[in-house]
Amino acid sequence: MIEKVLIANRGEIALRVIRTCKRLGIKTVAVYSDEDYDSMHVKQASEAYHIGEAAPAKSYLNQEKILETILSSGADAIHPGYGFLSENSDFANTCEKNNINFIGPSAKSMDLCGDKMQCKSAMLKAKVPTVPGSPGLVKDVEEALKIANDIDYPVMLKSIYGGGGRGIRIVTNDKELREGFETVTSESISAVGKSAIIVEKFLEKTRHIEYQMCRDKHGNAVHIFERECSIQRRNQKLIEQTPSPVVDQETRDRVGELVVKASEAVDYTNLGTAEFLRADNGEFYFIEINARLQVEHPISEMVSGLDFVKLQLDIANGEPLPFKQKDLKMKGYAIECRINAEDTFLDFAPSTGPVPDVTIPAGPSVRCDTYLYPGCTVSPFYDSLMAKLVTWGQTFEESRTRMLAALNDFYIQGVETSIPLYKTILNSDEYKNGDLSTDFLKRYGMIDKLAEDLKKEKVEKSEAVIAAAIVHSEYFKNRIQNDSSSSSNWKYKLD
Amino acid sequence: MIEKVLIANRGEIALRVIRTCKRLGIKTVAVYSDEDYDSMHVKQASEAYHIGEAAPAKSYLNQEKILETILSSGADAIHPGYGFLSENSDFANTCEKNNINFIGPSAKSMDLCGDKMQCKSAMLKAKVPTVPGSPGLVKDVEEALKIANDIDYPVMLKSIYGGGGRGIRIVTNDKELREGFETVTSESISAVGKSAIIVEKFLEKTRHIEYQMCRDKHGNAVHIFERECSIQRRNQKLIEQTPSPVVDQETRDRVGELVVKASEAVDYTNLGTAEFLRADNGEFYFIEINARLQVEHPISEMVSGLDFVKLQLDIANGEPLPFKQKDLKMKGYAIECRINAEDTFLDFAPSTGPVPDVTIPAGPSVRCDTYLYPGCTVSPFYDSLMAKLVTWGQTFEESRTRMLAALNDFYIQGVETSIPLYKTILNSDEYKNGDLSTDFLKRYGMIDKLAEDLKKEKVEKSEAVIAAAIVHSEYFKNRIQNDSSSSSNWKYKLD
Amino acid sequence: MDYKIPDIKKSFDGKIVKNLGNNDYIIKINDNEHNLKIIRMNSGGIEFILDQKYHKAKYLEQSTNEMNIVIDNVPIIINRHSHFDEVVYKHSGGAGTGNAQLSLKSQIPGKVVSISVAEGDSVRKGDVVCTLESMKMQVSVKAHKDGVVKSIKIKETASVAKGDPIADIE
Amino acid sequence: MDYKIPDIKKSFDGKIVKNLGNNDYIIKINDNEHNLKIIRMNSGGIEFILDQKYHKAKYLEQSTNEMNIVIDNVPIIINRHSHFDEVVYKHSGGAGTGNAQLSLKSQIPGKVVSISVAEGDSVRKGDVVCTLESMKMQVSVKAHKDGVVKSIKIKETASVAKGDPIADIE
Repeated sequence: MIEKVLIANRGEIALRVIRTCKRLGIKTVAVYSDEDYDSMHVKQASEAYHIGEAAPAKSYLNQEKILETILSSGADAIHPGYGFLSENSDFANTCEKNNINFIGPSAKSMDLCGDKMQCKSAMLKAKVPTVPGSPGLVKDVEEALKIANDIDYPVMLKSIYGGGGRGIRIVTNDKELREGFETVTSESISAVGKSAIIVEKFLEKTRHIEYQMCRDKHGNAVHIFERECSIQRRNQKLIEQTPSPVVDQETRDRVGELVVKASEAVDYTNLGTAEFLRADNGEFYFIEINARLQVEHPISEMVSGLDFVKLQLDIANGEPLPFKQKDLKMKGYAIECRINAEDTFLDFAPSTGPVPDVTIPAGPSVRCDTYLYPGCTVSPFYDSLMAKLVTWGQTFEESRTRMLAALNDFYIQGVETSIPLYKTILNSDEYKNGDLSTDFLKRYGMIDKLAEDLKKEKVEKSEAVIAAAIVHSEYFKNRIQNDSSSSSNWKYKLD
Repeated sequence: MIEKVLIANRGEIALRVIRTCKRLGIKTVAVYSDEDYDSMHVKQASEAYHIGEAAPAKSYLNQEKILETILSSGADAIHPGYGFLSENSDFANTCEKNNINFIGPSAKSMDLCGDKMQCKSAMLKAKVPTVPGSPGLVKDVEEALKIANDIDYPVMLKSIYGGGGRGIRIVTNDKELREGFETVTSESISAVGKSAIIVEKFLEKTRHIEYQMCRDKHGNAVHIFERECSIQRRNQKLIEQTPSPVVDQETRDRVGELVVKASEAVDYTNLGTAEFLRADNGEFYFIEINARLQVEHPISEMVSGLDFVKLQLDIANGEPLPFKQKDLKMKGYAIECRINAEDTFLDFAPSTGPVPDVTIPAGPSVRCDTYLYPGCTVSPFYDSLMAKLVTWGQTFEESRTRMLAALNDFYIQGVETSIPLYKTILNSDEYKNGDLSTDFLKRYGMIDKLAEDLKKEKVEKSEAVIAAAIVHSEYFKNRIQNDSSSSSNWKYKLD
Repeated sequence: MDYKIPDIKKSFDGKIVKNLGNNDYIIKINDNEHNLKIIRMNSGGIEFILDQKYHKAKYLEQSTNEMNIVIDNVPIIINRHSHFDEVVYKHSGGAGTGNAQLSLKSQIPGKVVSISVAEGDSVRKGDVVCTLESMKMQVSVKAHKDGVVKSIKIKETASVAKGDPIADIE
Repeated sequence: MDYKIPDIKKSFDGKIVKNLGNNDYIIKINDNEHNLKIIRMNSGGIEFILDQKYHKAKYLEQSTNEMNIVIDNVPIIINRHSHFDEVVYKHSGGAGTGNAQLSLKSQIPGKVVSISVAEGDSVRKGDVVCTLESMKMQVSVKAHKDGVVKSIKIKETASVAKGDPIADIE
């Protein structure tokens, strides 16, 4: 039985883990870098150990130091959170060797999930559909042509050494493919000195829909429904919701069965996520497994009523799942907004610095997981996620309006945030109608809409803000012009 | 359709109503007394009107002024909250006459619920069991004897003009009854000049269990499960929970059917509460109807997933209930602690004054409805309820441990609170085992246990607090003794 | 006083018209009068009810010409034409004639942000002697006459009260 | 320094043993040494890590002998034997001999809570001249010699810096 967990992470996810442990009477060990001595996870844990400098490589990624801290603190388990060491199979392996309960899949399973090619072929073997295309690298243009004609154009040629848009070409016929093959090869060689091409069906207006996987050490597996995470920027999720507006019960069950197969195919244990692309025609294609607790897990907690961290601990303790698939019922609707420290108008550039004041939203069916407190600092060393704001409703409309009210209540002074963008999105007809896709922001010009909304807001608030300015100015004028006796008109003393 | 609601109340219940209205796009009108210009409900409402002096009679109970404000603000409906005018049938009547939608039962139904004798006979007619005893006043000792032998001893003799323990006697046989009848009569006469006696079965170790009633204007009625509110002081509820540990599904359905009958018997519309005493042998006896939204409504919201204020608005708008009894499923467990400003060790005497600092608990499945904010004041003019702290869990244990964690996080500076008592109660075996009764505090010596717990807590914290004291003292000594240059040992500047 | 909000074309002429007592005021913005009740105020912000509607504003950094205000969680920058420097200058005696007083005194309480002169410096009437921060605004204090700075009575980061001497100028 | 917590029998002898720099200290409570790292501190409270465990304390009203501290949300009253008044007295020159200085100066920065003498009053060495509040503690400032209060240099509610004159006593 796990009695003391070291949390090899920081920020809101460390707090999330601490909260459940606290409730269960399990001791928690926080670790912190030079940058984090004043962070919330240090304050909330049963114990806190300093592990190094601000740069992640010198602290949160420092495997030896973390292992040393596990051993010296007497922790019997480690929770990796997400990011940092969470999907590092070397580290998982080290923990296994040292008899430390790593709360997550086995190192072996993690390895398999991490190797995209190997994982894909495991899925094909298990008859879990992946994006149509070459099973691996294509050896020449003729093979590429054959595959393209098998899966139908348009297809995407992609050098696995490319990245950032380089070494990728979408082609719509044989002629374009022949040309494209050469271009991609030469682009990739000129950029990184080598080329290895795969062919994949090009899908338009896709949705990102993922499933919560859950499998115990005895091989009992369930899925805990889907999450739609189509609203993204630069391939990073911004807003997630469950249920997906395009997943009905039949689809949920059907794809859910594939998810169970997928978890078996890689011998996955504990909680994980199977990510799918959903084409506009309704087909689901497996993309990859995230071998850890996901940022957006709270929306699944809300509709399932489960505490996922408790579930992780129970599975890590070797307990069999306390439910079967049929026992799991989805209840209501949940939305999560990732509150990032970033400037929407500067191409989502990170915005960091001190936060002198913050107001955290609350209320029925509102949950805000955050490390923010008045006087804290958003560090440039770590990722920009400051808070996960989650709301639940009996209907989608209820969860949406609750989220809007909560976003309005959320105030973070000192850094730019994604809050205004989310208000614009949640108020848009496209969002209300569930017309989602991974290019949602561009497709519907959300950033321009945001600019308009901000202008409208200024106009709405103009009288009030002028009133505030008048009082400030008049009081100040009064302070200069009059002697102290006549300034007693002003009840309030200003320093 | 209701578009603008005046909330004739203050404190957390006004905020509760505002929150749902905001989400639904319904405008809200707050009213406030001299004491409340700085209160949270003023800040959160769309509009706020001053209505008079601090004393309730001069403001929140001032019917003319409130009516005038409804009319001048253009509100089309009024929500009375609880307390104040919420069960005043004159005021409900005035609203009806002025075509203002009073969110609650009709004045006529409210009248009937308010008259305990009339209400009891309506229940008897509808075959809803009430506490066995005389149907009304007994005319002489012979009638009392007959009834006592019908319902079995022990019985309670009660003068309806008594109160505060006077004019009440518990008797266990005919002889005692004859003597008691005389004593009660003379006590009552000597105290208030008249006597009128009723006979009731004396029930020991009773539980207070109530049901949420819900009936629309078309006569569709359901119950939304029970709440157990047995933990009380001076007949006022402190901790409520649902489900009750002694109500199984069969009992829930059976008593629930009686509740539907009860709501029909008094032609009740909107949400209300039917209160029962549950005898130790499992029998339920109707006591009274609370013709309003109840303080403890959030626990029922949590297990039903419903928003009761929205439901109230929909019913007031004349909409038929969107569900039938069979659609309502109870999910999980919820507990509410009423966070009062009171000193447990001074017989729960109110504790009022400024609150310079407050920390509101939050987290998954934690809800805190409160008017507190740092810098607010707990007024001596109004009731002592500062916050309703509510937690949900998939199991009772989950809701209990979440509540304990939330109570630990709750900090209110400046006034005494009931928080420490609740920690003691929730940690007790008696509470964990569901061994509840209206005399719970006395029966299990909870106040003595609290005193012990506080002492233990002090011992646990002693090293930490001494450390804090040392730093304070040493810094101060340093400040006196050394010149400014050597005090640079101290990085932190103290004013 | 005139105010401008960037992105909004019209400008706002605003002033307090009447003090009704009990923290109630009538203010005028352009042609419309409004009731304003101050609930709470300090240099960091204000809470008020404007025509039956509560608002909360935070005053972030302010200069004499630009105000940075967060109103109901919405950040807005306002430009204003205040002439505060001149008013301070006038009241410190600078605008008067034949004023022979030795001490340049502070007309406002505030914190010394910077000192622009050293003892022994020659200054001309109107030269900036120091900058004070008060109510999150920075205001220049200017010499009230020509002369030599005989002594400086303030220190950077120190607080000065209204009427406190800033420097002796002979 | 000695500390007592009502309801707890044993008393606590506590002191800072060593300053390790970087806000790390070793303190000793009775016979045990502890590591203490100060995260944040001001007159209202302190956040610190004591032997790997974070704590947050608020300093509420303090007098020289009684401290009212909320530690991790738990309010605790502590009695201490501090002798701060005497230390202040000594450092203001009161305990010295033949000190002929005119000014009674403040040995601590603080806010003037009350003034116990008027100009023209005769005072004896050791008489309380005023009470200052500093770090939420009230400390008496006592006359450093016999004499007549010639002038009082402070006002109630005003702040004084360390070394500021409080009164001239001749």
